[in-house]
Amino acid sequence: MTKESLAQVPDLSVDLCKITLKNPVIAASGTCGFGLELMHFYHPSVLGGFSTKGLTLYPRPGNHGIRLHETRAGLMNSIGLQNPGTEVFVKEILPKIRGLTNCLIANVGGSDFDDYIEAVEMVSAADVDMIELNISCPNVKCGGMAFGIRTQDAAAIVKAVRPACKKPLMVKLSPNAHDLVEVALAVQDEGADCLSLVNTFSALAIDVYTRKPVFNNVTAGLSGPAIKPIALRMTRDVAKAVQIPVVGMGGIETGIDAIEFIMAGATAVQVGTAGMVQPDILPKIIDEMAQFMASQGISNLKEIQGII
Amino acid sequence: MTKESLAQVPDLSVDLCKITLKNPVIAASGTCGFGLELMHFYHPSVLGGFSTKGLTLYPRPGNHGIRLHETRAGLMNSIGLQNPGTEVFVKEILPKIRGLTNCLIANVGGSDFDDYIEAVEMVSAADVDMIELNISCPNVKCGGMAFGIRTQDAAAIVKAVRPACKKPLMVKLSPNAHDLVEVALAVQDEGADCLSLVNTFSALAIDVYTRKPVFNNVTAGLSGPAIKPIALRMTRDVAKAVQIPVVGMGGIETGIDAIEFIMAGATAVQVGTAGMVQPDILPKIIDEMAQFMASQGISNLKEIQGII
Amino acid sequence: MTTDLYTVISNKQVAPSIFSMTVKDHLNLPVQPGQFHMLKTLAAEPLLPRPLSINDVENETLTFLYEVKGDGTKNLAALTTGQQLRITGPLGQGFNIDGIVGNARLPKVLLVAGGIGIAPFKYLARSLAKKATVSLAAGFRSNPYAIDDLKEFVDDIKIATEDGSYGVEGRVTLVFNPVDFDVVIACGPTPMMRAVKEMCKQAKVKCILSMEARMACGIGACLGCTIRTTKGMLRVCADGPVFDANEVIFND
Amino acid sequence: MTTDLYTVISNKQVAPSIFSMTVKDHLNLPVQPGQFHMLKTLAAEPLLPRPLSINDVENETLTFLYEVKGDGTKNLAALTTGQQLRITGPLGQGFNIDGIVGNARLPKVLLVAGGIGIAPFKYLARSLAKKATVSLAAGFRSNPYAIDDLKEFVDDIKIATEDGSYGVEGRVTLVFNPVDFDVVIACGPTPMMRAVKEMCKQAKVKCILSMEARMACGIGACLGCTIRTTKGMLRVCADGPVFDANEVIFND
Ligand SMILES: Cc1cc2nc3c(=O)[nH]c(=O)nc-3n(C[C@H](O)[C@H](O)[C@H](O)COP(=O)(O)OP(=O)(O)OC[C@H]3O[C@@H](n4cnc5c(N)ncnc54)[C@H](O)[C@@H]3O)c2cc1C
Ligand SMILES: Cc1cc2nc3c(=O)[nH]c(=O)nc-3n(C[C@H](O)[C@H](O)[C@H](O)COP(=O)(O)OP(=O)(O)OC[C@H]3O[C@@H](n4cnc5c(N)ncnc54)[C@H](O)[C@@H]3O)c2cc1C
Ligand SMILES: Cc1cc2nc3c(=O)[nH]c(=O)nc-3n(C[C@H](O)[C@H](O)[C@H](O)COP(=O)(O)O)c2cc1C
Ligand SMILES: Cc1cc2nc3c(=O)[nH]c(=O)nc-3n(C[C@H](O)[C@H](O)[C@H](O)COP(=O)(O)O)c2cc1C
Ligand code: FES
Ligand code: FES
Repeated sequence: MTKESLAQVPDLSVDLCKITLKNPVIAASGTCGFGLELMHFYHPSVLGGFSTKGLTLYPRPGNHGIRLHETRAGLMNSIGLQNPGTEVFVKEILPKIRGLTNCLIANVGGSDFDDYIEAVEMVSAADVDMIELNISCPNVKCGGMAFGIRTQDAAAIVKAVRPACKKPLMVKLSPNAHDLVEVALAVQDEGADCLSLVNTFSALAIDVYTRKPVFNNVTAGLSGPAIKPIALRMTRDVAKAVQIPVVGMGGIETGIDAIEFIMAGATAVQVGTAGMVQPDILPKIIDEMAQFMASQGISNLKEIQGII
Repeated sequence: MTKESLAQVPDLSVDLCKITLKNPVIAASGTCGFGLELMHFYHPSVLGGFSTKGLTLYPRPGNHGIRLHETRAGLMNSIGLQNPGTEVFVKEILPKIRGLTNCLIANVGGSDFDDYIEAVEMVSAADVDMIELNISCPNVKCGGMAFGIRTQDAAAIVKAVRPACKKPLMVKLSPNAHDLVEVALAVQDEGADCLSLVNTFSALAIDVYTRKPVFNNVTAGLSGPAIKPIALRMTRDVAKAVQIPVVGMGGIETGIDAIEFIMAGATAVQVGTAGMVQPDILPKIIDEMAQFMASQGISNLKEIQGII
Repeated sequence: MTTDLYTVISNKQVAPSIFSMTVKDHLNLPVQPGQFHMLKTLAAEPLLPRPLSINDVENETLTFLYEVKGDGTKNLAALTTGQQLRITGPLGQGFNIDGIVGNARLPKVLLVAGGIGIAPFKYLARSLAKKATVSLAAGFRSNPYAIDDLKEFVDDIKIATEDGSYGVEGRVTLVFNPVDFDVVIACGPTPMMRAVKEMCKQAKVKCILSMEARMACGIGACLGCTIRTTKGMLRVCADGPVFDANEVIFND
Repeated sequence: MTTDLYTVISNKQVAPSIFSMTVKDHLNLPVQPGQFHMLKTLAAEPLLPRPLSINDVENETLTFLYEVKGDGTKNLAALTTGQQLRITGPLGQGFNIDGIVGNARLPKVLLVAGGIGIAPFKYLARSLAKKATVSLAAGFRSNPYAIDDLKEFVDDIKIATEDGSYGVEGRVTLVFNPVDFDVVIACGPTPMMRAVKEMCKQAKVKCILSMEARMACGIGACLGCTIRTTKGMLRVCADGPVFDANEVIFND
């Protein structure tokens, strides 16, 4: 490659809370395990980073009954934060996955203040790059999304967790929040370093033949292409309102979708459901973003970030 | 048909604010004009009823630029309440369509209290069967959805309009409400006779090549199958909370979808987008509901209404 | 106007990304030139049907000429003989043949096509034949298509290509002068329509445009396909797609 | 394990709503009997790929035997020779042939199939042939299918149909006694699996089950396909689909 053409290779790197991601595409929590399964298809280091399955202080078996249900262009899930707990994560899993990425995001959930604080303390003291505080999981009975609905609850949990968090703190917002922008501002004020959104939408599916909800928990979380237009609107609403970086997600399937989120103000994006539909889609999304940038003469994503 | 088999024909009729609908399928506002276009495909009297395009006191030209945009399993629209105004409706349109249905619902929108009151007064004094108060249109600058977001605003507009409304008052809720159940309860307290939900979700689409939003208004309203799981969840949330009847909608395409809304607590349903995808779908939905009921030994929808 | 499943008789590529699909017209409804149908394959996505003009009506068949642009037309192009699709129509206000011909004996009519805008002109030319002297001015980006189809019904053909590969190099507006005609009828991309309207206005020649807009219902119910006109926001699907150029306001 | 586009060699109906599809195995990855692949046509809907067991592997082809149930399998059934689809695999833990055969000389293995549960048994029987004496007990609602395929590899076949149209009338559990075998391997609907597990437990015969669950990722990443086991919630896609019956807890 000549110097000239090298100069024209678009720069996909972005800075997120002082970490330089080689590109803005992060595998979303809960859809890529702990990163190891990705290795069958590509090395996770080609990604901007990945976010682990939601961790809780104590191991959780997750929910019983049906956990997945397909809808038009969407996926409903009710996994219920099945995970081995933070201790097993730190001692047994982290050493195996530490080398896979330079932006290893530990997604942490909880059901009460003490659990959240202790879990964040333990995980953030370990060799992870960032904590993603999940205050938006609609699939656990006590806690999770409960904290993400009302502004004062969201503020309180972030305030409680912040001193315990030794790494940059990303707070994952719920699209089910009463006033999403207000939550975002409050969470920013309590010391979040960046925000991610959206988690799944609270949704319902009914089996009309058994006359019962499909899921034992009645409701479950909706993700996938169906929600993209709403998630994109929410990403813009929040990015316009806050001063900290925003990581957008919800239904991203293509490089063009990802560019839309960047134009709506996101610094980076996460991809969940689409990576399960086609396991090598994330590297393809990165390629498509690069192609789009090259074709449109965009050398750095900053040129278009928040342009809408 | 013998007496026995007649007796087994499922009864699809439902009572909505003392009006008996021959079946619970209503054509949704804004997607069936004033009912006349339906006549090319079936006579509107086969439906439970239909709701007119949103009417405002003064004629409105609607929005400029692109008004429609397709998303995965969804449709975004930004019509902007183009309509001839309540006076033309009452004098010129109503006489032509009065005979088409025994449940003619006039959908009324507005941008301030006085407009709303005057429009409701004029239309409800005419020969319509019900008023559907649209406090949830995301596509008009001042008003519309603004009233449907915060509980106190929703309560205030219903309180103001109630005395002016001479017919049963159906209030159409916004899925963008901060606290939907709270809005529903407040609206019930202010005298709504029934509720309909959901209107469209505020959503965003970006044309990455022009680096502009697809719609002049930036955001637009998302409808169609994509939103069904969320709309169904919201319908259940509201139906569980209120004492008045609920008319559910959002993405209904089949008789089974409609049955899901009934099981979630709706008394009747509205169908919008699907009727535009296939203009004779509403009668098919009614047939499918009847078939389902027959196959499951359900003789009256009351047996399954709110069973979830 | 009806909605039903139709069976594909043939569906073949006639030029790069241009297809011609003929379906069995089992209902045999009367169709005016300039009317259109909404077409949707049985696939769930894309959600909405796609509007296509009537290219020709003959022997209990309907023919559509279409360019593959996105997923909707891609799905149409994948249909094979014997497969079914949903068609709703005929829709809209087509060309008013009597109005075009008027009282004149053999008035001179020019059809101006931009690219796939040529689609409605075969059936229109067939309908005008013997009632008018019909000329065609057609512009293409590169290789022309669907021209041979029209030869039978058209007295004179002028072609422009943007890359000069055929006919005159440049825009279609280079190859005609409105003053030579009694009526000019145009169908094509917006910039072309705007230019043709302007030329005809200057020349004081009657001009008729077949307009496009994104559609949902296609039957006039949703107000999604409106354009600005001197009579207010009118629906392309129900008030059009054919409009008097004087009515259409382009500065949107 | 990889994900790629594969080309259909043949796709034909072999019984009412049962299809057999063979694709070119251009990657030629090693596949164990009992493993499965995730298949998705190029259509946008349904969103998720569908898991299908390996029915057979031969001459650089992969064969799937499947029942059309909903939209996913309907789309698969519509594929024609030469068309492409996305296949991810091979996935999961298949049958451990060495473990099944053990140290015994020609151990007696029974395969119990319920309906389309017969799919993985052709490749399994082929792999067991000469290492074990293989019997098949297959239950169907009505007409049996895919039996002839297996004759070459199986020493004894017993069939039950619920409507009595063929073989013994009733459930497949009527046509075998676990004590006659060293190992029983079952694949079919949950009630059958539960019954087979119970029979084997009473008879103190080793029992292996190939389980089903709804899947999203198919690779062990989403925890969507778990079942209850004595070792906790395990993933059918990655920890299974083959499980020791003693591990599986059915009372869900
Ligand atoms: C009355 C009428 C008659 C038509 N007749 C024909 C015909 O005979 N032959 C033919 O090939 N085409 C015709 N068209 C255009 C045709 O409907 C569109 O090309 C088609 O809908 C594109 O669908 P798609 O899914 O392939 O592409 P999409 O993916 O929907 O769109 C491809 C690109 O075109 C844009 N686009 C889509 N629809 C429209 C629209 N209606 N107006 C402007 N831009 C749009 C999209 O934004 C996108 O950039 C007609 C349109 C109308 C309104
Ligand atoms: C490891 C594994 C191997 C399989 N191998 C084969 C095979 O070789 N041949 C074959 O025909 N089938 C096989 N199946 C089953 C097959 O995956 C499903 O029949 C298929 O996914 C149905 O998809 P659909 O879109 O046609 O139906 P859908 O519309 O998705 O479903 C039809 C009905 O089946 C139910 N359903 C869907 N998926 C499942 C599931 N995984 N478990 C239980 N109920 C479900 C739905 O709720 C619905 O009632 C296998 C499944 C697994 C998990
Ligand atoms: C199966 C599944 C499991 C998920 N688990 C988690 C989780 O543990 N923690 C979390 O914060 N989000 C979780 N999510 C939400 C995703 O990270 C993401 O926010 C959501 O799916 C929207 O993005 P998408 O449309 O690209 O999937 C999960 C989503 C799915 C589909
Ligand atoms: C093109 C279009 C126009 C609409 N106009 C109105 C309107 O004027 N008033 C109103 O209350 N709702 C309006 N709606 C919302 C629908 O009535 C309905 O609430 C929504 O589309 C969800 O239902 P669906 O998914 O079945 O379409 C409109 C929807 C569409 C798609
Ligand atoms: S497309 Fe609905 S009014 Fe024209
Ligand atoms: S399907 Fe995702 S873990 Fe099994």
